[in-house]
Amino acid sequence: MSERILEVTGLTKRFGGFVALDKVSLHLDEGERLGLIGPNGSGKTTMINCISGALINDEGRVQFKGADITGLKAHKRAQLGIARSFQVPKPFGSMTVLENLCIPLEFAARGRTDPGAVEDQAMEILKMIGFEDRARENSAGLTQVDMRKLELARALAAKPALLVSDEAMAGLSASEVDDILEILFKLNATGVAVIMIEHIMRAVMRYSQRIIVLDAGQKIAEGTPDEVIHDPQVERAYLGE
Amino acid sequence: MKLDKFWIACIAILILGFVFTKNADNEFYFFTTYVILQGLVMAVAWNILGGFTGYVNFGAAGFFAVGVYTSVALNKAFGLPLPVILAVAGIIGGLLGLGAGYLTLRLKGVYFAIATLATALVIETIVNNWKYVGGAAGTYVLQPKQSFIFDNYIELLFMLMLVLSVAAVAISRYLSSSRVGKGLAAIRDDEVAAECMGVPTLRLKLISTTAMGVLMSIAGAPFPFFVTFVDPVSAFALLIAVNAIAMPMIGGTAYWYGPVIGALILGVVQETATVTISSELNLLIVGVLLVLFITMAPQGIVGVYHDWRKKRDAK
Amino acid sequence: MFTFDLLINAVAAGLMLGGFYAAVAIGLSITFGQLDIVNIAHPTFVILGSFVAFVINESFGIDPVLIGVVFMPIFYFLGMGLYQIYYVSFEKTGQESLSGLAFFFGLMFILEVLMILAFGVDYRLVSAAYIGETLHIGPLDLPLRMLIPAVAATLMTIAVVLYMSKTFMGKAIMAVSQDRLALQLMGADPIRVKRIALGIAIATAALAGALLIIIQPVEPSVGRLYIGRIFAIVVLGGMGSISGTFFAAILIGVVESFIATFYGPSWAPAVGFGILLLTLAIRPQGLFGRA
Amino acid sequence: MRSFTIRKWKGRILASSLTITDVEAGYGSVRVLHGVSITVEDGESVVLLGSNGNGKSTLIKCITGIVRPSAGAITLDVDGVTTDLVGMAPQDIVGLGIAMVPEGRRLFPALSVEENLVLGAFRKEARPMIAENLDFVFETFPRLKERRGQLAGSMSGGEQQMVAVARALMSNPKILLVDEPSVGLAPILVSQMIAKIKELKDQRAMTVLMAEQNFNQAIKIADRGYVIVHGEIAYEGATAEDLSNNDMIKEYYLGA
Repeated sequence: MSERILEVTGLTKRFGGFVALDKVSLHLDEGERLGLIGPNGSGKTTMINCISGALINDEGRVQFKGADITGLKAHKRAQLGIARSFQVPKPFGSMTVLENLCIPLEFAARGRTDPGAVEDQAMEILKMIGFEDRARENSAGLTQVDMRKLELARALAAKPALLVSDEAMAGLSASEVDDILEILFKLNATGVAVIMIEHIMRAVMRYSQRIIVLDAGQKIAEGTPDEVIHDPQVERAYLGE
Repeated sequence: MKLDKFWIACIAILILGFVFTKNADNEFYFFTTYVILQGLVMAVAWNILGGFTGYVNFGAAGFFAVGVYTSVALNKAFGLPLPVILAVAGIIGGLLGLGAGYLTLRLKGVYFAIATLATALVIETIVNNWKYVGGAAGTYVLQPKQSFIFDNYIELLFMLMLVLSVAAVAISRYLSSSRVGKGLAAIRDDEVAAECMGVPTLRLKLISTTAMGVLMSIAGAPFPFFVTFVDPVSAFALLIAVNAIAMPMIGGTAYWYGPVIGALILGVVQETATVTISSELNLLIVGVLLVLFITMAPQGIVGVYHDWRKKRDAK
Repeated sequence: MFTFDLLINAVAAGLMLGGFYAAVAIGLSITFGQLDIVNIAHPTFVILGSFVAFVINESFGIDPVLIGVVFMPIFYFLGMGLYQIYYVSFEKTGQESLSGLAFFFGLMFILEVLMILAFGVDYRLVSAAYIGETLHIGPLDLPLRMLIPAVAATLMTIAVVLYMSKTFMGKAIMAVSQDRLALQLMGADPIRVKRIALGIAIATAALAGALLIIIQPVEPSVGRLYIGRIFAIVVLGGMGSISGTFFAAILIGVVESFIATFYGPSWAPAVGFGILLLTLAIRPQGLFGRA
Repeated sequence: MRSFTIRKWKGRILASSLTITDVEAGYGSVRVLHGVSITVEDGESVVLLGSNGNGKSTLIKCITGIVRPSAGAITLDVDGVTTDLVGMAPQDIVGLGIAMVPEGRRLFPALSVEENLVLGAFRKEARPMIAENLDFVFETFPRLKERRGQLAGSMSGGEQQMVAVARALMSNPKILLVDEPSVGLAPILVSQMIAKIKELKDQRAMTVLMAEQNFNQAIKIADRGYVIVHGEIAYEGATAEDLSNNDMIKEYYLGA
């Protein structure tokens, strides 16, 4: 029986008069793979901002591993084990790939890292995702797919219990999408729970055990990929009325 | 602790400086070096915030003057010994830096820079109206009679500024290579990503602004005894604010040794220009160099050197 | 002593001072507010305008206001050239914010020192028949050396407001920082729009400088006193709203005048900076902001 | 030089069409379009369909010069004169009579509705007709006339979309590109907006190319259309019926 790792209850977030999220609840079990989908502007990114602490929700609660983390700052949440990757990669541009990984290892994962040099651990993570040959390269000069890999490697270096992946595959070619998927599967195999936000349906459907569909700030469907696809409400959200 | 090259160099510099005071007679050398070193401390301090953290401070002269006038006031009121004055100046400068750190919560980039400029000018107005420390007219400060183990007071001030320089460089070097320094670099590269990677951004920024404030204020504290007559024009001198920015920018802001190189080169050029040509031209040189480096070589001398080495290695 | 006469004279002096401040701030309102270019050297261009007025007034005895107006086109081209340098060096490579700031900081010194080299650090004056004359209306004293700059500045503000609201280019200038791409989709070249905008901004400095030297004697570093003041006015005025800038300028002028009358002139410079700091800390969008 | 040739066409434009051949494009090293070819003939309404992130918007952006294709050709034919659009700046392409209603509307939020509209007439050819065009859009969208003095940023989403469409019309375009008009609009407004675009197209004899993920609304105005999946044309529907009767559509959208 796996434990509840994340529990979001009645979360509401407004921007001025605009309600980006309206009393949305979701939960995630340890090691689970959850897909979060919905048309543009449905509130997906706002949701993960509220989970990772980049935004603080107006109403509702966010619990992580049974503790209430609503209102906690983003770096505290990262230290507790919530990692995220960004839709538009945000590498630390003055640093090498390896140094990029040292930041979460030394800050987010501090106290949870294994003994031994931080750089060795960073190197191990790079090896795991097949990225070790880029370790000494400057991160600002990477290609797009490599930047996405770096995003994931860096999130991994935070030694998270939960990874929120924000459109890690947008704009990549089919084979590159498969590369990223493989990394995300590997990651999940180490016991990390994953919330995946993605527009590339093929990828979300393949990856997710369960899918939640948002539309206009509300949860309109939840279930297995197969259930969700055949949900008439989802069809309406995507194809229109 | 094993002594590495850096600490050996520091000790060697301090010893050399001391030997210098025992052998050189011409006070001119001490005056000149003091000015260069004062610029160096300011540049190194500026770079902790501007170079490592990415927040530009236009109000360097304000922080410097806080040290200057803390010193003037304490000396006049209690006649405290110099070390105590330095300590108090450091604390006040640090508090001001801490305040500037909280400003970063609301003000990013350009607005932060303008706010620091405004802060400096508010301090200037207050000083202009503070009669006790001489107001706009200025005040005389007497150098203490005894000069410790030195032959005269300027030698003592020179040695003090040398120690401060070494300390500032050591602090800056420590900050840049430590965990704190990595966190600061992450903030400079991308503050949002840094926060999400567990970097306590606010705390580190506060450390950065406070260290900057302490160092700048301490750099100003001996100034009244150095010039013996202080007025707002000299304490808030334009050159201090420009040099604090120009020296790191010209040397290179990404590494701890960038501002040191910039300060030494620009300092020597300036002192030479002041003596041989004129002090106005000196300002012009700083301005032109600053603009040239910003437009042509934004990474400074250190950056140019690194590029050159990379190219050479590639061949 | 607080008397009614003192009060209305303080208000009148403040209004005139504020009117003049608008002339200095309007250029920055365009550059900083509309173009996101932090031209910290703007006051130095104003001083340049003062020295142009000084030199020509001394040599030919021409009225300083007229000199200011005549030199506006020349400053306009200066501003266009400046934008071109700024664009190529910073905007194109995407490092405009901090490097650009340092660039103008350096430019400020270069200009200032060049003026020191050319004119020295002495205060310079212009001469005109009306300087020294005062208009008396009841208890009200209106020195012409204040009144004329205030009127000229107000006329210039009106002209800029009309240009901004009535012409295609003016509207494009208002729009360019809001959405550069959308402006391209309207068929306008944003680089050309910005070049013209900075040209206009620097052109206003020519007249503002001439007005300044009518009000008070000028030396090269006087400009620095205006940095905080005009940034305060522009931020307070809501970043780029020309009419907002004008009212903010009047407000600062009146407050400064009160402080100078009732507390002493040496505290007046802190008003601008103090208000600026407060605004930045409490309401960064300004008092007269449109949005 | 370009504006010189445009002036020659003014007033006697007969036909305008777009031909896009093997376009590849992306952002930085992200490749979004992998060899896309489409045509838009004079007077047609063509829709680009497909769910988010598949490249519809990127294709529209390539046409207006916002994104520069790394390969392929985009040509505009006006009255027998062919212009290669690749490499031209957006403002010059707009100058040729192509207007775009961008995704997310991209109004100038701190300008009034009327100021936004007037800016739409910035291009030289549109300026002489500004009064009649303004009358026309106010007639079409009476709501905008009521709110002409209001700041565009303070309007509701539906009203903002009206301003965006009206603003594009102010440039007197021959070809209207519409990028995701449904984003952020309530379903009822989406349907109204799309009907309006259809109406406008007929009134002003424009050529329309629209990228829209809302399939069921988009095909209402389509003469024909394309489904883009993962940067490639997955399906080309020669008629609207062709598209709506295709049982693969759901698969294209949801990847089932």
